[in-house]
Amino acid sequence: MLGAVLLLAVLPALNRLPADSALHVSDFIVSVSGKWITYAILALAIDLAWGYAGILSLGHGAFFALGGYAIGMHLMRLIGPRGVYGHPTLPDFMVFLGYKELPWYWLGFDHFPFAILMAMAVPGLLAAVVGYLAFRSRITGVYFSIITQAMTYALMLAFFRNDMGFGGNNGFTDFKELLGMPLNTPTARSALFYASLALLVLSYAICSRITQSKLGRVLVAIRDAESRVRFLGYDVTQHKLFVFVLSAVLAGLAGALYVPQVGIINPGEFSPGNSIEAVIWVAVGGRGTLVGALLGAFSVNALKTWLTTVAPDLWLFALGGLFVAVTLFLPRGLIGLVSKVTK
Amino acid sequence: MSDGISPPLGTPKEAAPVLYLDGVSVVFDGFRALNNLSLIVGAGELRAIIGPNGAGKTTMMDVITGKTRPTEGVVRFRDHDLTRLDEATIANLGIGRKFQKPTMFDALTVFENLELALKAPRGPLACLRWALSGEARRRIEAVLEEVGLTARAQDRAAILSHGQRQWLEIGMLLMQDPELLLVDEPVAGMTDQETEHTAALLVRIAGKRSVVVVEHDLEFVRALGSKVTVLCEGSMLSEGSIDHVQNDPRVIEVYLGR
Amino acid sequence: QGAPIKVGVLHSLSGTMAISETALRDTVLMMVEWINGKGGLLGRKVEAVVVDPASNWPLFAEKARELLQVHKVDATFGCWTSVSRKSVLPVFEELNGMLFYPVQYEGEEESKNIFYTGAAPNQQAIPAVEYLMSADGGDAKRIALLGTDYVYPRTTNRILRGFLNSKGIGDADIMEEYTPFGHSDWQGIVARVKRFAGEGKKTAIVSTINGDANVPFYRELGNQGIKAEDIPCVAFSVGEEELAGIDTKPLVGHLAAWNYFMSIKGTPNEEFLKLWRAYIKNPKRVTNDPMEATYTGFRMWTQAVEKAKTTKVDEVRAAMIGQKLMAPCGYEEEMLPNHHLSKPVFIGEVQADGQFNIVWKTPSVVKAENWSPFIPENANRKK
Amino acid sequence: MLRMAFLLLLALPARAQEDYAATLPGLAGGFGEIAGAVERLGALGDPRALPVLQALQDGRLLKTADGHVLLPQGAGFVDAATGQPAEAAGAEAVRLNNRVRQALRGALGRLQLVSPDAAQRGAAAEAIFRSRSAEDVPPLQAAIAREQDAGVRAKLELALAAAQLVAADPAAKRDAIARLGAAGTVEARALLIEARAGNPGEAGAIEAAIARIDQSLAIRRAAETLFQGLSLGSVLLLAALGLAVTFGVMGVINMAHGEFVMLGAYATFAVQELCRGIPWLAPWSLPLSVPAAFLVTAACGALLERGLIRHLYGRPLETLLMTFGVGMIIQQAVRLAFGAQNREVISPAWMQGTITLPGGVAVTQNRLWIIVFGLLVLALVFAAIRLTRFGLEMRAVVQNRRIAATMGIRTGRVDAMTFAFGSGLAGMAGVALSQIDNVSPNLGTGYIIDSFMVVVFGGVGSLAGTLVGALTLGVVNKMLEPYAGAVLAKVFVLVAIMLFIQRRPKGLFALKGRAAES
Amino acid sequence: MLRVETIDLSYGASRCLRGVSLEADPGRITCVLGRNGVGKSSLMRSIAGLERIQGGRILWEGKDVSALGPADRARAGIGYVPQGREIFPFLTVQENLETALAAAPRGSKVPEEVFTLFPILKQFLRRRGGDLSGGQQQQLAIARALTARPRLLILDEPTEGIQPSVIKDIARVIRLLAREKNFAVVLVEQYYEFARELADRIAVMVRGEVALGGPIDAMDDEAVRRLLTV
Ligand SMILES: Nc1ncnc2c1ncn2[C@@H]1O[C@H](COP(=O)(O)OP(=O)(O)OP(=O)(O)O)[C@@H](O)[C@H]1O
Ligand SMILES: Nc1ncnc2c1ncn2[C@@H]1O[C@H](COP(=O)(O)OP(=O)(O)OP(=O)(O)O)[C@@H](O)[C@H]1O
Ligand SMILES: NC(N)=O
Ligand SMILES: [Mg+2]
Ligand SMILES: [Mg+2]
Repeated sequence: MLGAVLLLAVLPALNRLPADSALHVSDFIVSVSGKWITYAILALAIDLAWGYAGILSLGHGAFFALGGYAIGMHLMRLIGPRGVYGHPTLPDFMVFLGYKELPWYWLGFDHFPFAILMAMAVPGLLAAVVGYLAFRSRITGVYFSIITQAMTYALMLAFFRNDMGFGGNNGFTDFKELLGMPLNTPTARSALFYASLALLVLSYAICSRITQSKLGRVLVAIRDAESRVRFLGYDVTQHKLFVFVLSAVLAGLAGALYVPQVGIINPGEFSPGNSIEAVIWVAVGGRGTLVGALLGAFSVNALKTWLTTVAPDLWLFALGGLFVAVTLFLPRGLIGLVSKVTK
Repeated sequence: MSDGISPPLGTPKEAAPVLYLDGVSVVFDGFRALNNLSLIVGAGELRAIIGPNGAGKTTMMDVITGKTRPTEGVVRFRDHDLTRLDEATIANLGIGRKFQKPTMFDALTVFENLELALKAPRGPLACLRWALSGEARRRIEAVLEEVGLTARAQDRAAILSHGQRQWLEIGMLLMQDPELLLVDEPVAGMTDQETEHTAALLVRIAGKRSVVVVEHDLEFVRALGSKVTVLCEGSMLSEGSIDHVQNDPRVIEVYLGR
Repeated sequence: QGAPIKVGVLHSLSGTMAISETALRDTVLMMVEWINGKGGLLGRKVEAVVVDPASNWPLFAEKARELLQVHKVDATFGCWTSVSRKSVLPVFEELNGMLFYPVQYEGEEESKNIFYTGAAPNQQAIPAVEYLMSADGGDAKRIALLGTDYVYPRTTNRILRGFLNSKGIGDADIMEEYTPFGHSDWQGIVARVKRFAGEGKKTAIVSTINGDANVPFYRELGNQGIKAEDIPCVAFSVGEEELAGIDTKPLVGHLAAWNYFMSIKGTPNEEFLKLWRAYIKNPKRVTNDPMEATYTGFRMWTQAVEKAKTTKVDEVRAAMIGQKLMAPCGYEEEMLPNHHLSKPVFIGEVQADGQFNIVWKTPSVVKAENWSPFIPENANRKK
Repeated sequence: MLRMAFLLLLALPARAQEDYAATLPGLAGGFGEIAGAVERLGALGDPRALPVLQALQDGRLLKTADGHVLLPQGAGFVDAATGQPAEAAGAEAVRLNNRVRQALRGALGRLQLVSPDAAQRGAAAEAIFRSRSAEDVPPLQAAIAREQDAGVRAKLELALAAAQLVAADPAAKRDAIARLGAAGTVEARALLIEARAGNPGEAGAIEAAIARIDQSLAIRRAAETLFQGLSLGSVLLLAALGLAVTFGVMGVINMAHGEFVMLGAYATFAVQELCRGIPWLAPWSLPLSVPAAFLVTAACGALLERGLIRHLYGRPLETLLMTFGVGMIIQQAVRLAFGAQNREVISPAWMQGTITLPGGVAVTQNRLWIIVFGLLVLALVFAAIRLTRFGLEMRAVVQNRRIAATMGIRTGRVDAMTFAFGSGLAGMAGVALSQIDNVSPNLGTGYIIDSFMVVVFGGVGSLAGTLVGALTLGVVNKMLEPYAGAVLAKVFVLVAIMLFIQRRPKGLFALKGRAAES
Repeated sequence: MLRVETIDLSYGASRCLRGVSLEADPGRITCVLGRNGVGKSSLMRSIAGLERIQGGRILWEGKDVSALGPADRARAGIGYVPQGREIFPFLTVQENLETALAAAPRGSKVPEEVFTLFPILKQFLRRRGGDLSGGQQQQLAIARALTARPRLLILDEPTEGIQPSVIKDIARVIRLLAREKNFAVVLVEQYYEFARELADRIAVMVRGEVALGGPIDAMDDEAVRRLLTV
């Protein structure tokens, strides 16, 4: 883990090397690996809930997206009068859709701290409500998975609606700056890269602290025999809610770092397929081990980036085949393979 | 005799009841699993419950631990109305249970199973901060010794044999250190020697705690030396010493056989 | 012989948009083959770099970056939906790339790094509605605006509402309804349109329904017996390619407005069709408007490269403006300084064989107005 | 036909004959002229006009560069004006647009009022209803007088009312208003609204008639909404039934389920293409597709189960992920094999159009059949699971695979057959969906979430739950749609399900009792 | 007859059965005894075909069945009552019993004598197996195995959780099946008294091996008891 972090940490530096140097890393790699790091945080969040507590959320992409929307709203507000219509407060899409004033829920997003707070609070709150209702009624297993899938699907449909005031299908794009940095510069990109890396390390620390504590063992116990845990006197709802909300907050933060790096946030991020894919990263890497989640997120995404270019017609076969092969032959994921090989 | 610590034979009438069931009925789709059942267990009492298969013994434990809500009747533990509380709250009041079918956490080791059962603050943050003290470790090791699983402490519970699982269940119950122990068929699948061991263990505990044991093994029940309640078709059929119930013709008819 | 000139192909080959976009990938590849057959460009071979952004908008941005930074393409042909274009736009601007966007869209945009070879609203939507309101088009007095819920239909319909209002059709005579992408159950909406039409004025439907949702929509129109002579429906996103998946017999007489139809007569189109048939080798495959726009864009780009004698983006961009081409639609199109084309507009009627019968056309090309006068906010737009 | 027309001609005054000839060149002009000519030809009452107009409607009427109009006759053409054979070389078809079509309908209607064919007379009545004018009153009255067929007669009466509404006679007009009001159709309502402006004197009567129509329309609309809901529900039911088996019974979360539905639709397409060349078979292609799609997808399902899924029993969430990968592969394979474009599946005549139920409730035939089909498939599944030995073994194997084997049950075969059965059901759903949706590689993606919602909402493992769940979701969705719009309606329904599940965590028809808790 | 010849079984690295041999003849009752975790159930599962043995072989009626799966062994006449009941929780009592008819000819019915033995089952035919009490489930598990009319009956602690009168009935039936119907019976028991009363032969297992075995009459009670205690 440490090695991997170090390797990632020097990426932007390697990028500064002359292009013909053997160690040179292209701009492109730097910019996509920043994005992969945010994916890795999402994977970590999913693994905490699924791998340990057995809460398989098929809607974690929603928390990621909500975090992204929060920061996206901030970025939109920062555009200010630089939009094509020159409106001092309204983003362009609102102008040409005929909005006269900013909807109330856009207020405050011109402040960065508020936006970051919302990037955590909104996913956290949603997770708290959905989780509380579900856990309290003892909705478990696939029922919970499908409920969360419905949640993200409903959000997707809702955000697609132009009338929601979130830019509909297009979402937000064409951001200009963040914290005074113009976004389309290498400096901004490495800053975001390091911010993501820092969050990754922090999330990893939090997750491993949890999984190694007795709380981690309670979660595993809940995963295996939820009702038995209750008879031992543990309030299962509380424990599940704790990890689920934490996991959602991490996902939200990951989303907040993702959006300025990819330059767009739109309802497609809520699509159930995205959430499933994120779960697959975890499964491919190795569910129930934190390193596995990271490994999965990086390897699947790197493979996808590579294959969609070298085999644009066939990459779905390769990726689909990988999912099949890993679940079939590597029940403990790539990490299982790694530990087998090193043994 | 009435200091509430040493276990008396039979219920000391003067001791405040720990567990109080009155007129409890449980109906499943029209079938009365419990039928107007009343039962009082005093502090420090050891009580054996026997009765035909399907008499409602396990259902009674379900009612006490909050797993099943009674259709009617009163269920009290000290001053608490158990019919309104959930399982975790009831457990935290000090009621521990060993299940008829052993259930534990397969992915955890035997040691960790016991650690989870150990009486300690149960909230998520408390669990996060929890560190295994020397004292706690010693208690776990003592229980491991007691249930004969010391050698298996680091094995995952999943690979235990049926009898070993029974013992682990008992161990977890001991770790909880409850006021009231509900023990459902503890010696099923144990050898004769283990059965004796278990009986002695329960008798020892009963001094400080109240214990309700369900069993079909009458040798074991005899070894407990406690008052015996016979359930049948959801209500009490007979009550008294083991010799008394064993000679009760109704008990012979429905339960013991000729 | 220098190093090959690279062109990026940024069209979804999987996911929901593959239905429409794969044909455009084929068109670009056909044009690459064509130019190489003519000895290449500036004496160099042209090479296509095909990537699959998989109908995933952030992936579009990533792939655009990859094309520009890793493959160093000189020009890119790609995108279909507006959101995919919006997603790559900052990347093209940051890295100073050049994108040819071949699909009709809502306007309200202008980037120095993008050439828009599809129609702006005034080159498709407005003429179509004018036609519906003419005697030939059936004298429509009530209009149902049905669309997929996203920015292109929303904006187009906003423009149309402004236009209709300016022609004396009040809001009471306009119905507007949106459905999600891939909507498949049109029973209720078609029934509501029927009811809307039952108010005693000649009614027409203007459809900005996109992609997959069209097949079930037209089936429902047919099954609920909405005949073109009673309630004609004019579509802006239904072309030959879409009709290939529909049994068109019940739909004869319904309309589409485009800047190109496969059934157009004349040498330029014949050449285009010949090229396509030779390339695709499947007699059933049709051509459509975005394909023609791709073709036109590609040809104009080669002309501009030849004029600039380099593939450098800045020089080619300068050379692009004013490029003229006799396009397959049979008119000479010109790249305007606003990076849009001048184009003719045609109205075609669906025929039983899945082709369009042209019933109306503009007398000459129309210049693109990407900033619509019917959007009042455009008045105080920064120039 | 043409000869008869010429015989009738003898009875006509000469001026009309000249008019006929003078009007014809108009058909060679622009759309406006054509429409004018058509209207005149219809009004002339010249029987020679009928074949001309029919040829025009069928797109077989030709025009020459010098303005002659040629009519197909036998293998060749005749000049429509003279009846003399003419050379068709260089002539092109007279084209139509909607304006011409509209004129044609009216004109043909007037001419066909005397047709011996009842269906044609009925169509004529409807045509006149739509393009009515005051001149239509006398011929309609004559037609009603000689009409024998009650159905056609009713249509003629309605057309007459429509014509009288625009005629001058105030008494007839009042009568017409009342009759239109009684007709209770949207079309009648439109006529009345149109007439309202021009007849201030009749405003009261017109309002009353409209109110009457509105009342019956409201009832009909409610019935139609219910039908739409049931129809949507039956689509959901079909899509979910396969899942009710693979997920509900076997506990396998098959994310490739949608792809099996899609394969079923492609099987329908393939059967259609195979039957295309064989004329007597072609009309049967859709019914034939049902077993074909079932077999194809069942075989794929068996293959998937034996090859992959069986290694993952007891790990339901892994199956979810694995089948997601399989779904990606199937989808892309179909895309490469058949192309990314939609495939055209033609509906047989009995699946097209609307039928009107008693009370004027109009329902589309394809939807009606799909409801019937959905219920049939449900009955099939019920019988298979509850009434057969196979069903028992299937359920036993799922609950305890190892112990089922020690009972002598060949668990491998049962697993494969169960999964094949579920997949086959998905294929059958694909046949139905090919009739209302795109046949494209993405077809299945749109249904997978809804189907899972149906199964979960109804209660996993309960067929009754699946049925009630599907129909409830369908009807509620359609009831909300007019108020909330299609998107919000769906969002509301999803949220409602999520809240509902709180109350009944295991669905509408949950398994209860001890067995369900452990 | 059943001959288990020096079979080995390991779970991963840990060996569970080491060269275990066992015989069971028609008309005879063989009883396997041993402390918790010595491998009794593993041996039974191996005979029923639920574990893949790594060494030795299992002969049934003269044929080597080691390579057959559990279903084929069931069809060859081996009936199995697993430890811990393992009834089908969501099937009704009736359906639970019918699963055992998998190899029987079409239209076969659950034999009536099953209900004479366990009258409670007749009463609860339509109740789901999972809703029964523990002892009722155990009765159901035995009844289910009998429904298949096996020639070899393996019972893994069948009296666990059953009321005394029914235990007596079960003992009677086991004896009856062996003596009159000529079943071969293999019985795992913890309860030595019960075993003594029924068994013709016994085998006492210690740590994956048969430490002591032979006809019951030849057994030294004390020696057996010693092996059953620590
Ligand atoms: N959910 C349920 N639905 C229907 N009947 C039930 C349900 N739960 C329990 N029963 C019935 O209630 C009765 C009492 O069961 P219970 O498990 O309490 O018996 P028990 O006394 O513990 O028997 P045993 O000694 O066999 O364990 C049984 O007949 C059982 O079948
Ligand atoms: N799946 C498994 N993986 C690893 N070890 C196992 C597994 N199953 C059983 N064991 C171990 O094998 C040994 C024998 O188990 P088995 O269940 O056969 O014992 P048993 O003699 O039947 O005991 P009991 O009387 O408790 O039922 C035990 O030590 C157990 O822990
Ligand atoms: N630009 C479009 N048609 O989305
Ligand atoms: Mg019990
Ligand atoms: Mg055992």
